[in-house]
Amino acid sequence: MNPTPATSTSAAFLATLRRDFLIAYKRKHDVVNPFMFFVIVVSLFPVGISPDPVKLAEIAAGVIWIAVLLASMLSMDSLYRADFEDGSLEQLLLSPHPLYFMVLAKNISHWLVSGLPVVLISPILAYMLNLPAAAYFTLLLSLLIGTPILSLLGSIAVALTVGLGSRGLILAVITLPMSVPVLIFGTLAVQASVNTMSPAGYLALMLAMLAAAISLGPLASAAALRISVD
Amino acid sequence: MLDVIQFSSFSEFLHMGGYAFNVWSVYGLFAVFIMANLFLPLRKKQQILKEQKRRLLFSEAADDAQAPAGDK
Amino acid sequence: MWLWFAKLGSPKWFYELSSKWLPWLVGAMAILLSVGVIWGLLFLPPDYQQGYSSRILIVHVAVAGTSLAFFPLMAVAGTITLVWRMKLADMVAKNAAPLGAWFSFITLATGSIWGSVSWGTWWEWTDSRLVSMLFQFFLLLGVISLRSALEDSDKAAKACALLSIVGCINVVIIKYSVEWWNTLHQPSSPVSLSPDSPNGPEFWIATGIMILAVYLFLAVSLILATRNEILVRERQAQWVQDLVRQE
Amino acid sequence: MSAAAIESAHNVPNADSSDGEVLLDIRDLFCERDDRILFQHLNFKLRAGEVLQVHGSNGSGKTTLLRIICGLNDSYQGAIYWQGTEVVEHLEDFYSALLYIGHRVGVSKVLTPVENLRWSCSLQRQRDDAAIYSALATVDLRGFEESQCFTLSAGQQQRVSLARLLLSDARLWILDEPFATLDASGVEQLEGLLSKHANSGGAVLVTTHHQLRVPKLQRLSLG
Repeated sequence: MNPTPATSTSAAFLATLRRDFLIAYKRKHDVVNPFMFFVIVVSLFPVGISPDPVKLAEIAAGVIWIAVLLASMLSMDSLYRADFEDGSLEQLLLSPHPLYFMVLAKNISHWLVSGLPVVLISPILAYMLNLPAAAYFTLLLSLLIGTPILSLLGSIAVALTVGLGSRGLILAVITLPMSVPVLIFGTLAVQASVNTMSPAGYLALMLAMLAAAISLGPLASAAALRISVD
Repeated sequence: MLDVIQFSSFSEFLHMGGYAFNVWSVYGLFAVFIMANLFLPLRKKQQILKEQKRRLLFSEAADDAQAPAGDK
Repeated sequence: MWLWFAKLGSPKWFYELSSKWLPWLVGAMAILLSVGVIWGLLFLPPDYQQGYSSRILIVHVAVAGTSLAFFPLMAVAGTITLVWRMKLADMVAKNAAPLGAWFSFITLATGSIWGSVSWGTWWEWTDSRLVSMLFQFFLLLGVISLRSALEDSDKAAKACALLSIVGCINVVIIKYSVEWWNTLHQPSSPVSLSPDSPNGPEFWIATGIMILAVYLFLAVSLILATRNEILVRERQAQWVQDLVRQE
Repeated sequence: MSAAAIESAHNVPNADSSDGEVLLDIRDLFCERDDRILFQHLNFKLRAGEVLQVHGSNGSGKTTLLRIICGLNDSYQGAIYWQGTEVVEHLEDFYSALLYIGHRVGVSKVLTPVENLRWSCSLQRQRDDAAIYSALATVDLRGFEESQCFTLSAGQQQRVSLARLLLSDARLWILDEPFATLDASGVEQLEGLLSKHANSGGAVLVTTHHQLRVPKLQRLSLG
């Protein structure tokens, strides 16, 4: 009965990724609800503020970014909850592989199913809000870089609160202030494009933040999960 | 400069060169802030000690009541 | 070194040491505070631009400067909690969060009272310092609400420790990004919006004394709150019971 | 209470069955929760071929002990050794050899038994689908392989987790109340699994109120 070598970490990483896709596929409402939330919130702004295209164009970037922020925060709730309740999270913590990669796999699959659709639909909503066409590409790019940062940050907060019964508001209080830098650079990049300036500097800064978030975020989430599953 | 009081009368002092409301509200807020954060912990300490003393007295009384019964 | 560290971690040792130190700290704080306040209110010459409203700044700058110490303090305490599992560090961190929220709130309040004179408005989004202080305030509220939501005190200690470390990194990033954001949204008017357009050496000496006084106040009130926490958490310990009997 | 814990620690017969290799060695474990000492000076050894049943009343810290050994709970003092080296220093080796089933059995309700087992195998040792299907057949879940787990009963979900025992080659099994939701045939089957695992050189740490019928059973009582 020699302990045979465990599966490679990359195999475990891929298996976790595949498992989370499968769960997302079977629990479609977890994926669809944040997406619908995003679309609905954005379409409330013209009604609440003004249908005037000039005014809308001015606030378009900010409105889309804030709606993305809220949708991302709401979708995070499903990241660890079911796994915590059925004990799969314990199994993940007890796997012989570095927890960093397991958490990263969960974050990636979660972003792909809940963050990416929001990013992809954003140009249509940008059109509805009369954002100047020159800024579409930058908007898409800034969301593409920014939403994974939001997911990685949110993951820490969700991991810290996973054992709590009701945590919708506490999650907001923890995550929203932390998202401020992403919001600032995301909207600045889009505004720069609107004003026909180069957004490259802001996007580069966001890429730097993404690099930091990818390397540190899962570590913090892993530590938080070890604290919460006690 | 340092040894010169800037005001010739008390009412001028209160007036603060026209910024009375702002200056006095800031210093008032500051005073309340400091007093509150010094006296509230002290009051809480008294409450904690009072509560724990009560607990101790009652648990000791209970021990004393039980002790003779246990000896018999 | 390690013996000293282990000793420092003992609540009893801290309680006894702080009993000895407190009178000195309180005395120094009282002297510095009175010097600062009396100087500020009576002797400080009016600023040529701002008049006597510059006296607000002595208090505002001192409280604001001290508020910045809270996240680093909590992050250090959090690291000690997570790595060495020292109970005392968590007792300090637990009380630092609400105190920090108070400091941030007073900074915002005094800042906006000063702003009502200097800017003609109570709130100004173009002042990056106040805006990042607002977000620091929110982050501290997050730590406080996480602490109150978690019932298990051991789990709450570790979770808040981690959140404080993440929050400390975040506060720095927020500070710089808000500053950046601000330089791009600066209005065209050339009025200086910086709250410390200086007014000569007396102003800075008075401010320095005040900063020292407020730091001492932070130490005193944190020590007082931590001592209460020790009395509650160590109530089963013999020395606490002896102390309670003596009272 | 503390005295009882010391005494019970000596109850574990370590000297008489010294033939097996010492797999798990617990030294001077201390755990306190909410100002209450759950256990202190707890020492025991678990050798290859042994099944150790932990008993104690509710709240005596059985689950806590198991979770401490697994590394899920770190509020303890003392040392845990796996095959002679301290667990915290070689966590990866220990986790390669550990299979834990807790109160929450680790079976996702939206996935099917096969999908669940594929994932849990991928974390430790890859098994092909044939092995997974045959393991599910062994635990009497034939026909349920492709149904989502929320359509299964609690006992059947427990059986899915038992199939992990069949598929894993972990040397140490730590099982927290594995008999709770099983029916008579399930209990018998699990007892068979435990005996077989012990006979082939493995070790089992189990909490249950059930009277275990396995050879070389050791007992440890808490509280």
